[in-house]
Amino acid sequence: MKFGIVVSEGPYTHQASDSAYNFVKAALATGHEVSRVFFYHDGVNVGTRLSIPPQDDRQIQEQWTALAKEHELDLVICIAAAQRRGLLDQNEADRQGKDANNIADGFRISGLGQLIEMGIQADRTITFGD
Amino acid sequence: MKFGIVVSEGPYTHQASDSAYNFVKAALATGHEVSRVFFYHDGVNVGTRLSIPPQDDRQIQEQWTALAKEHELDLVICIAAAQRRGLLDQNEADRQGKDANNIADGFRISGLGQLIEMGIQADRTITFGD
Amino acid sequence: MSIVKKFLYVNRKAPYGTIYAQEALEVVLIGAAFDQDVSMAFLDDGVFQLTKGQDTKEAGLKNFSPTFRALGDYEVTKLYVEQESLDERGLTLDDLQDIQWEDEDDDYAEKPSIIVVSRAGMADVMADQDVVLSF
Amino acid sequence: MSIVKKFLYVNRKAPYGTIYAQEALEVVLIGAAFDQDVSMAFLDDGVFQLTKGQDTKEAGLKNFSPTFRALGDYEVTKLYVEQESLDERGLTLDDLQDIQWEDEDDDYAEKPSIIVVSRAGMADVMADQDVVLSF
Amino acid sequence: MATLHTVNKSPFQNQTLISCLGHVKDGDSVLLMEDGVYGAMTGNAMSEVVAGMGANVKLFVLGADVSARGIDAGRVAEGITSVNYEEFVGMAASCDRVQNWL
Amino acid sequence: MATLHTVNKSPFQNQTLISCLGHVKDGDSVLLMEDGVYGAMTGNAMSEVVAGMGANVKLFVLGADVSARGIDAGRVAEGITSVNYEEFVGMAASCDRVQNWL
Repeated sequence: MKFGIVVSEGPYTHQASDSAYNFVKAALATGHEVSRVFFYHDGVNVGTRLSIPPQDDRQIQEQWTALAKEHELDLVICIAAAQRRGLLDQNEADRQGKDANNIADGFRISGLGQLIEMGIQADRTITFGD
Repeated sequence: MKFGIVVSEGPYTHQASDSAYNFVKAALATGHEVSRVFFYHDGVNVGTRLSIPPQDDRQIQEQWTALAKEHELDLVICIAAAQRRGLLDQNEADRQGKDANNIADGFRISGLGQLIEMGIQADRTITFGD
Repeated sequence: MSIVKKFLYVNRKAPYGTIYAQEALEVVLIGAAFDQDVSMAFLDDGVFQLTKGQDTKEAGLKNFSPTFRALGDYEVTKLYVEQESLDERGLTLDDLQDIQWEDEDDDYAEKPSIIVVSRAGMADVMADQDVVLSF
Repeated sequence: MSIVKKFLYVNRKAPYGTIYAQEALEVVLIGAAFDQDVSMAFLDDGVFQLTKGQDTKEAGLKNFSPTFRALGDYEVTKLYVEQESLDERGLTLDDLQDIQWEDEDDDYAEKPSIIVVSRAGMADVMADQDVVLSF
Repeated sequence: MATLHTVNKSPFQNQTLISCLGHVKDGDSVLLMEDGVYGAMTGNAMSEVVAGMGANVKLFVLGADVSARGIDAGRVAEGITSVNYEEFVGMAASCDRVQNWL
Repeated sequence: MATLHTVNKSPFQNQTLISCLGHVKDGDSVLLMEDGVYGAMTGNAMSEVVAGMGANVKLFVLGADVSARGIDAGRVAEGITSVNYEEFVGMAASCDRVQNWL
């Protein structure tokens, strides 16, 4: 079965991204497919490579990046939500005249259409938020 | 009278930073002093210069930067909260081996001690959060 | 894509205190291009999103409430509002914006988009969907 | 600085679902260096922060609950817990961690840090502060 | 030794206003702001609770947040005073402490 | 045509669980997760409400979130089944839709 996942809250502040990560790992472990993980609202902040969590805590962005690499997950950050919150890739930085980008490996920025497309193509859509 | 202000939530997602901004403006307009604005929890995200809000919306980071310039406000971003969430200045980026920083003009990064110090020195401490 | 699914956007939160209502609308507008069978649900504090007369100038916020009246142009015409949620908050239909859509198949007659349903009716609407997105 | 103010850290939220409890503790630990008159208040869902036996391994979260037992070493020794909040949640003192501090002035006797107060007593504690920080 | 309390959550969704009103002292002030302003409305399931529990305190509501949410001034309950941000500042200055119920 | 509902808020702080239980249909499942797991505890002010409103649905609780919060397994109300993440996935797969009450 194909799952589409929405993450609506930022890392550490809410448990949403942890719960989503646990769900995705369990889905993959039980033979399901995860067609996309869509990061919306503050969820876009999961995809910053500039975070430096305490060493004795889980490394949320790195966990997602590693899981994406291992399973070829499509981690999509909503462009509109990301612009509001300051999450950019190099393309966006160039286009908007910003002097830096902060997106992490394994994430890509795209439009809200990718959320709707995910809802259409996935057998189940599940949101982790606040 | 000297006010100390805490902002505990990120821009746009919660109204906290807008309310704090309105309060600080009103305090300054009525002859009070604002000894410091301390950004904690997701509040640290107010201080990113990489955000690109829609043009027809308020520009929250720019509003704070302008107000700080005009009134020499001390806008302090908590270093521990900022590390977790990926908000860095160049010093921190160098120290942590990160290849970019994203702090906006008018903000500085410092320790939690600045919050306690503010509480001691201000006549009133007020928190805007969720 | 020729699949047509039933999408429900669930709105249970008040506007302005948090961004969920505003960013939900952004999803609905983009989603309209996909020709799906779209409904919106307003219950609990979500009914406050539809109040008329919102004026955000003094608060310094962006007033997104006019967008609700544009939904008809995007063929989003089914806005289910829960009667019990209105009652608990002391609101009536008169307190909400007048949101309409033009029915092409009926000589462009203007028809109301807001459909007031009971709590049981809202549960029926929810149970009839393929995809439920909550904000 | 020789000013000594009464600081109260108010905890009304459950742990783990959100970060407020954990980041509140970080403030308390840093604040301890400033030699102020520090108290902590636990009411509403904040009383859940103090439960014993928290095991976050399967959820993949950081277990910060042992920090509460270290507070005594930082001379944070007044943890006010509201009786009514415990009652409403079906909790008793036995469900909470045993948090103690060593009283230097009493031959290092171990004394309990948790002080259970009524709702009215909590209101008295709150009204007796110079600075109230809420998490 | 009065306290200014602020509440920013809708009482229809969240217990914060109830908790605040359960801890206020005679002579304190409570300011409803952000989504908390819904607690100032008359004619609903919460109105009597607020009026009863808030009987010994002064209740205020932030006008900017009332307007933003499209609440007609006539719907704000009797006895609740609407203030602007400058008056909010003044209240914070004239009390002894501010407690923000988050 | 059953729905899996999830609730992630404490019922002592927030109305979400009550709202969810007011909208479930016979045969639906409700999974309490994150801070929502407090709604599964027995012997408190919410227990009877949850038992009454949830009588026609199957109630589940995410074990990982119960352990994290130090709730003894014996405190989870009778009739509420503890599941792990793999079982959560299985429930999501076998229902017709998932509705997350946020």
